[in-house]
Amino acid sequence: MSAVPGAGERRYTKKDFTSDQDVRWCPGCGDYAILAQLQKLMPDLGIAKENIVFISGIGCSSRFPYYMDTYGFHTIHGRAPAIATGLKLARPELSVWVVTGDGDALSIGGNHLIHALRRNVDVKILLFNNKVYGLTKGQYSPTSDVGQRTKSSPSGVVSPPFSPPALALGSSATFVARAVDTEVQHLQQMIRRMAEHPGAALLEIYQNCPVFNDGAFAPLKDRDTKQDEVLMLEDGEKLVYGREREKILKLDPDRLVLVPGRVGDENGAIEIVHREDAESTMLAALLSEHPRPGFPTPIGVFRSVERPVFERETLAQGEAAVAAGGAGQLEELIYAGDRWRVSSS
Amino acid sequence: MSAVPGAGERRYTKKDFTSDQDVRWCPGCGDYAILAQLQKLMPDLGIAKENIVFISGIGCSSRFPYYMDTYGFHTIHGRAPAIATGLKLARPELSVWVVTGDGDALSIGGNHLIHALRRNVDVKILLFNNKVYGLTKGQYSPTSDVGQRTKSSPSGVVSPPFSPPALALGSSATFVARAVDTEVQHLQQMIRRMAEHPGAALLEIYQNCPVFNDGAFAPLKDRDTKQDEVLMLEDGEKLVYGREREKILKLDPDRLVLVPGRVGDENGAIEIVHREDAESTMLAALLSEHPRPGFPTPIGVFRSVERPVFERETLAQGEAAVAAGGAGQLEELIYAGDRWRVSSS
Amino acid sequence: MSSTGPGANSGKIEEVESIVIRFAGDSGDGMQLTGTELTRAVALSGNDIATFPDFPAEIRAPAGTTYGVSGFQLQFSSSEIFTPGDAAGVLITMNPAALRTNLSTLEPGGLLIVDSGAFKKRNLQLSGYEVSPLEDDSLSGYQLIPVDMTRAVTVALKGSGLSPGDVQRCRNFFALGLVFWLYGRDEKREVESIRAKFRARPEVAEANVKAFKAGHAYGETTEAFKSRYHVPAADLEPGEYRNVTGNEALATGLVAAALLADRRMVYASYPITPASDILHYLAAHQRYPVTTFQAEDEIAAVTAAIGASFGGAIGVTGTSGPGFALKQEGVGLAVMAELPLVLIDVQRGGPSTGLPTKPEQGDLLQAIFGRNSESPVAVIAPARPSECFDMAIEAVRLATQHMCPVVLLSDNTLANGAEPWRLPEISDLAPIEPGFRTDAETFAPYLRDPDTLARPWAPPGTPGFEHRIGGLEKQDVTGDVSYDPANHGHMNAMRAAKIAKIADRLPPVDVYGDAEGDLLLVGFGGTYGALRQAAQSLRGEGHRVGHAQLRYLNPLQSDIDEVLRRYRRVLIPELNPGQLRMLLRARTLLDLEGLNKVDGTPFMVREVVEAARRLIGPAAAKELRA
Amino acid sequence: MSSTGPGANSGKIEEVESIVIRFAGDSGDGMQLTGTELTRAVALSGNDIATFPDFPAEIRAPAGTTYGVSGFQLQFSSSEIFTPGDAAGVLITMNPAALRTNLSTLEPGGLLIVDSGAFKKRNLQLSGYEVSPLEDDSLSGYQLIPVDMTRAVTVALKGSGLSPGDVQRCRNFFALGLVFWLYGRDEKREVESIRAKFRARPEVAEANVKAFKAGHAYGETTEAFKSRYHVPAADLEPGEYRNVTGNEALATGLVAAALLADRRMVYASYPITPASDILHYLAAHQRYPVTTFQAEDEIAAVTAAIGASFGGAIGVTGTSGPGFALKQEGVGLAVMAELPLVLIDVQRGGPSTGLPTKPEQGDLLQAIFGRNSESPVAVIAPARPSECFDMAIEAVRLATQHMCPVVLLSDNTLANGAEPWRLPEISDLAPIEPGFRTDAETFAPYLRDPDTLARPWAPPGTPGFEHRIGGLEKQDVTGDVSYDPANHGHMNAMRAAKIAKIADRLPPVDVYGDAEGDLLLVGFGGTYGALRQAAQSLRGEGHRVGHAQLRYLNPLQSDIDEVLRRYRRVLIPELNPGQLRMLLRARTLLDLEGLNKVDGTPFMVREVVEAARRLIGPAAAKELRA
Ligand SMILES: Cc1ncc(C[n+]2csc(CCOP(=O)(O)OP(=O)(O)O)c2C)c(N)n1
Ligand SMILES: Cc1ncc(C[n+]2csc(CCOP(=O)(O)OP(=O)(O)O)c2C)c(N)n1
Ligand code: SF4
Ligand code: SF4
Ligand SMILES: [Mg+2]
Ligand SMILES: [Mg+2]
Repeated sequence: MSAVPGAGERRYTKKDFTSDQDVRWCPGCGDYAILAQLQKLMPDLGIAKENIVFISGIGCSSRFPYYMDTYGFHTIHGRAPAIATGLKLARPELSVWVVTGDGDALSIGGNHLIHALRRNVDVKILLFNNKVYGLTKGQYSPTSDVGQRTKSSPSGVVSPPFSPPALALGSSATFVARAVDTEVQHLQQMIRRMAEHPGAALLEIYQNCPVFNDGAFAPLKDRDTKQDEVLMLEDGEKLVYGREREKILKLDPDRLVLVPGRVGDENGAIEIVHREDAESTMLAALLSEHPRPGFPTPIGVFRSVERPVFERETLAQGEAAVAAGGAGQLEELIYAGDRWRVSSS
Repeated sequence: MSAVPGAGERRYTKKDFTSDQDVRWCPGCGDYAILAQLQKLMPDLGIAKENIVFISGIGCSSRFPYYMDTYGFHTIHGRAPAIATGLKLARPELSVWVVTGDGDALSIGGNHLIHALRRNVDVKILLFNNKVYGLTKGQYSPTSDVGQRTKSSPSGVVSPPFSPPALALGSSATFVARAVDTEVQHLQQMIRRMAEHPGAALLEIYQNCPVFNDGAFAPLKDRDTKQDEVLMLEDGEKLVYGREREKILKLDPDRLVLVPGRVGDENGAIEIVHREDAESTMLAALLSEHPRPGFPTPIGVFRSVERPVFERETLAQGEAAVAAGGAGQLEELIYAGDRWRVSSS
Repeated sequence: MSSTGPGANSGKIEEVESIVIRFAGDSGDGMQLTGTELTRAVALSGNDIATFPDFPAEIRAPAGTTYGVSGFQLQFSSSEIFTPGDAAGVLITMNPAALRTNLSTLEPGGLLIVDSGAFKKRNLQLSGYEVSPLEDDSLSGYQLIPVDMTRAVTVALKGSGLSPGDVQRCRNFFALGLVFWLYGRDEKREVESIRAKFRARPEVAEANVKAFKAGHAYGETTEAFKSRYHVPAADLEPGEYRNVTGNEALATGLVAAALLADRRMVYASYPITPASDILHYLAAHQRYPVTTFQAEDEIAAVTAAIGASFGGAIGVTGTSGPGFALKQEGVGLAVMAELPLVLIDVQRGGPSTGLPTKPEQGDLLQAIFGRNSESPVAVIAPARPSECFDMAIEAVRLATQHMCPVVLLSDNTLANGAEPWRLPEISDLAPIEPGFRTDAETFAPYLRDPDTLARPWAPPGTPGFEHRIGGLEKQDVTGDVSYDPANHGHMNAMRAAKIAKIADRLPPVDVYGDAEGDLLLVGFGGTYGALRQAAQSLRGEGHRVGHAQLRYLNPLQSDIDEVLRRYRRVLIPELNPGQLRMLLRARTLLDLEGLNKVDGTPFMVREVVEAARRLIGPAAAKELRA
Repeated sequence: MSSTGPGANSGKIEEVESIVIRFAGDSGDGMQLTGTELTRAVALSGNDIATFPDFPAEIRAPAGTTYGVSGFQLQFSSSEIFTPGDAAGVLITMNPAALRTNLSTLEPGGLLIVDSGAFKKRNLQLSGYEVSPLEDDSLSGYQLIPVDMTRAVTVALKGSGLSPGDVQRCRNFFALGLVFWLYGRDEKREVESIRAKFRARPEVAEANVKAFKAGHAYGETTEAFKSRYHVPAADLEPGEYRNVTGNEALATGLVAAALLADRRMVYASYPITPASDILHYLAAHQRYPVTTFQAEDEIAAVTAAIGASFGGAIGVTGTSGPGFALKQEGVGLAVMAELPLVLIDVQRGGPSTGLPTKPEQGDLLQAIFGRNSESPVAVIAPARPSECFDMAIEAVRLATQHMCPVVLLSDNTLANGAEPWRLPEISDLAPIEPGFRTDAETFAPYLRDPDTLARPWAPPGTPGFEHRIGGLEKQDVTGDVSYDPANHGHMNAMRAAKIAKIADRLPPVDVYGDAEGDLLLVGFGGTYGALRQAAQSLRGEGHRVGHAQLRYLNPLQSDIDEVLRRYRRVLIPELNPGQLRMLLRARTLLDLEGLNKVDGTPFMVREVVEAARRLIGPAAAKELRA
């Protein structure tokens, strides 16, 4: 953890992170699973409860803070990353989490998201992607698929979706990962990884909305298909997947694309190894593109690199100035510059 | 050109595109050169003048439309891509150009930019990047370099800049290119290329601001250094540069990074060929990362692929509905659904 | 207003003037659908109606909780009515939480139908009842009729193949069937309607039909009800009618305006409750010359609409409170660029995110003043759901003829409230002609029509009209950038005068009731019904009362001052702390009184009547008028 | 007010009370620097001063054009003054365009110094002169003194190694030298100042010093001037002074507030003219507990400030007109969350992008009403540049003690205008104590201080205070989400009352002049000087006149009604069409008059005096008072 004051002697349980508010999501909503994982994981992080803050925008997902017994702020639509940035500038020692939806983060809030990632503000962004607007009752979102029929796209969506990891990488994010609401072990692991990352961390969580977009991620969850549909990214490992781990993605050096194949087969392509801390975003960019037919969907950490943290760098300038010239005082502030005195005449 | 009504018999000269307004930029501003190229090129595009529209936001660069004798709209800060999107939905046949600055496009306007690119709205975006806010007298921008001292960063900028091409690629832009204000031939060629592209096209133009950020691009312009500092991207060509074209970037297949070397030398890396229409953004992503020390800055077309155009797809749905059910009439609109009649009693 | 519960002896059918009925249950219980179906049925049989859907911001809060309760109130009548009723004569609750939160809306002695099967321990706990209210005498002030709907549907749907959960989801149609029996409504037509509604899932359709029939049969066989009731068809103005909500009427009006103007409309919007349904409606009307654009945010929505207007289409954007705040910089641009722009604001409870599904009228001053510097726009407000149609057309007409932004203020009660709409004759709808035309010879971007002060609308595509506009101050006539003080003063005056001059073309203030006298009730928007009904009551008591629901809020109609002066007292009820009142006081310096409520509920007629009585005292022993 | 040009015979030094001098030249001619240097010099020698910088929105429009002209007006005086002067006694123009655009500001018979060397063909053309005005008799109404500064600097800087362009860029210091001679100012101190200013480029420093000295010497040797002038030191209140602009004073006040509150301040802002200088100032004060954040846009700026306040820091955001519009949704959140927020709005000319460098007061109603629904905030406005210091502290005090947003309305004249600031004693600055404190036992997020109605400020980090807040309506005391109507009504009332109660702690309205009588002048913000001086003049004529410049605009001070009633007539001059007037009329129902100007220029004293005279008629033959 990046220097967040610890819990010390205190040992928490899940209950310590469960607020007294009734949870108001629809029955079967994927948000429940994510909430449970957060509440479960928090005690393990060893952060004093009073130093944890959840900030959200507006959307079903953004009701999240009400249910965590930490400090919380359910703000306005799309602005959570900006609010979190201000908070971090004021209180760099806090552990600040942003909870947001695909509409909140990528539609109205797109600008704040890319700037928070670019700046590398030390906030942990949980992006609940259900590929739809839940709270406003089912319009399409910037992650909806082409052709998706919703209340606002009765003939199908025409614009292609954002890939949140791709956009994050284009904003030079330092930590980018993806998880699935129901893969709870992996989800926990991802959340832990982002907590440990010093700097901005974006975790896209595929989240089912049974009311407005049920089954959007079914192939990634279905026992029969998921082994072939999911590529579990592992640092230092080749891009192997499939029920028997018999499938592999390799790099075609001519066309510079990934090509699917079977482990061991020769097809002129190069076996490559995934490195989370790769100097370049090249592979991450490749992986973060939209899953194409015949390709598995990557889940896990796309990228994890270290870079100076915005609020620390900002505050360090002030600290350096104080170290050099002393802390500013009222007297010198006001009695500055050219002055003159008028005596009573 | 994507179906924009042509000029027909009319033959234009530069003068036809020069408005009667005095140009109000500072002496020596890079904007003059860009303006001149646009005015010069326009006659060649063969588009009827009345079908050309320049839309801008706010900034020095955004004064541009006043100087083009076409239709023009100098709007509000950051919103030009959204205004252009509305215009295109109303009038898909127009040739619509957006002129914007690094602050206008990437700071306040970041969200509209990435959405316009994602949607692939057929607008041509000229992003004048001088790495500073000109009109507000010299604050840093989201493309300013780390350490850059400006009025608002007296101790130096702490956050890393956006790479506009990288951000555009992360938004799945279909055409992404870069040019330099003073390289007028190449600049013209890039503008022509974007005009020919059917869909959203982003051209980043490095533009000198002699007042607030003079010489920001000097190494790319200086006769002595530019051959080593610039990598001119050519479709289907290897990544060769240098005074004698003796230098080359190759791909290190292990680390998946580009490495500089000398043509012909063996260093374990693979020679790769730039393809503007590559299926994957991988190489483009690599190239679009920030120039690192020892690496040349790529200039030219990073990516150019075709994809359905937003406004055409949107309007096509309406056309299909009309084709299927006939154009809607007032009568059926109003006299719809369950009705009953009250007779005079 | 005589909403009536059951009377005396079974089998009998009593004739009553009107009924106020309220359904309440979990968000998942389908109360909105039930209410809508009944509304449709009674409207189709010729009653006048007014509805008030009342639901929470959550999609489906956990079952059994009080905050998950969704309600729907309907008044139907054989005479003209204006509101969904102050209090319900009949309340149908599907669980304890619904009873707890809705009981106060039932009038004393009213008919209370409850699904007794839902009064289980967990539900009682969730809603905070220690003992079941069915088992103590806390409900003795009402005619309580417990019906075990839970069991009834289980029995009725045995063998349907539906899951127990899905079976329970049919309870609302059981309740509806019972209500249909109670009020003698056409059972067959409803069965058809259910089948049509669930066309995509025939097994669900059949289950609902069965539940509906079971409910109807229950009414036939039970002895619990002493009477059935008949509300005869209302004596509405002759014509063809359909049932509409304000949002539907508004969207229909927008499409009609595009057809009447013979121009494409671009509706650019970002979803927000309660405005989203306008987007949904328009998106589903692709055969009409309306293109919808779901923008990335409200700023993109308003600016895209401006872009469309610049292109010669009719740019329209719709939103609600907080979204309006975000659009204001864009509205300022349209003011300066003098382009047509229609902005629809469906007001909701605030401040901030506030109470997104509750009614309030807090955006009037935001509409008039909520931008930097003086940037005058026209503001209008429909008063009834069906009137949203006409005012949508009016908004487009004003915007295109005067080259200015027009804000149409709707609100949550109008948007979701339904009433019968007397359909206009197509031939009565006047075409919308663009305002000022010029030719290439005389064209100048900021040359004004001497009459309206509108500048010409010259979209790209016309040779010889090439010109540039923008947000910096413009030189008069030429539209060039100008920092000249005299010009700036002139242009500010022109922008203000252009809006002020709209008043010249407006009809006089429409006053119901007495043209002068003791009291004038003044309001705007969705409070119409309560004010109208209150005025009617007060006149019935012998007071000389007028009622003016202002459709034009900026500019105000020219005769407003004079109208206000014709009454001894003026009362301005608003669902805000007095925004219209402030404007009228500043304008007239008259001591206008306010009745203000900002609690997320609409006015009761009684509240208005009582405030009025307090203000004007008891009716003098005047001649009681017919 | 007696701004005086030259008198009779050479060599003589005339003593005058005050001088109004105006510099005008190209944006690249350094007029702002010249004006600032002279301001500093005369302030340091004890004169009272008031300045008005007047520049275009372009950075450096092409040389010689009229729209590229930049001006700077300064009044300095031996008595107390309040404005930069209605008309200049001395005008110094560096080219024909400057002459053309600024001549109207010179009083008849005034001293007109022109760089005759700049009156070349191209420049004359660019500024629309057919013949040189130096060669016809169009300037005969003034004391024209042509000086070939172009040549003079060329000669003076021969061999300096500077390019011809750079040489010409020293003309402003030549002019300054001449002015120093004319008004007998300390040459040596200025030379030091020039060297300090250009420390980084010594060759430029030396050239400027040479030009300055050459200008001074020119005055010594020429016969053109009939006299020199001396303005004795002003009889200001005793104390230590420095010269400040409003933006500087404001930024200094913010830093002081952070020190006085002993809390970190986060100033989150997006650059915009004319507010950016506050950001620049604060960014350069890194030794103080103020962190600046240049956000990606205004929305991020206001929300980051709210985030900082949530964290226990003092969240401040600064902007100007259009940026304010964008922040309004965020302000609404702060209203609902009841967090301290200071929003500084340096008003500028509008609507839309408008006239970004020109003064206007169009944002008062935007500040009070520009958000969705009722979302009350406090609004205050400094009246003088130096007062921006005190009001910045006041804003922080109100925001933190009442847990609410406070809008501080500055404007372009205050922000860039300079005046002597009598520095406060440090010991006179009261610490800022946070408002309501609770302990973990009794803590509840929306439990209110019975006195102020503020809720407790409980930032993260304190064990036992964990709680959640947000933009949905809150349950009283607990802060839980609540849709309950009674609670919503209550909370709306509380939010309103909390702001209204601020009035209890405000001082009475500060009235200058007569405490009752013929006329009260009421204004706010940067019009102070013109109103004050007008009141003084009118009193001099024998009218009984008071002047109240309101520092508190929402809530208004409690005695305002009574104060207004003490005068026969009330005139409210505003640089908008009557925003304050509307508020006061609606509140008092008094027939208050307005004087309104929206042309991007400040009030002239004369305009106010004339309007007042029209309103109250000639002074009755009353006793003339001292
Ligand atoms: C300024 C503003 N615009 C629009 C809305 C309406 N709104 C609330 S949530 C939401 C989108 C929610 O979608 P998402 O972020 O995907 O969250 P989900 O509900 O799917 O979890 C919208 C449009 C709002 N509250 N505020
Ligand atoms: C809403 C709003 N915020 C801020 C501004 C002030 N502003 C004008 S231009 C600008 C930035 C200009 O920078 P850039 O886009 O890089 O253009 P350049 O002047 O460098 O060409 C800013 C912050 C504004 N006009 N409107
Ligand atoms: S609408 Fe969808 S996302 Fe929202 S709470 Fe219900 S299931 Fe979850
Ligand atoms: S400030 Fe810079 S970008 Fe702006 S006009 Fe001047 S030189 Fe060009
Ligand atoms: Mg979503
Ligand atoms: Mg720039």
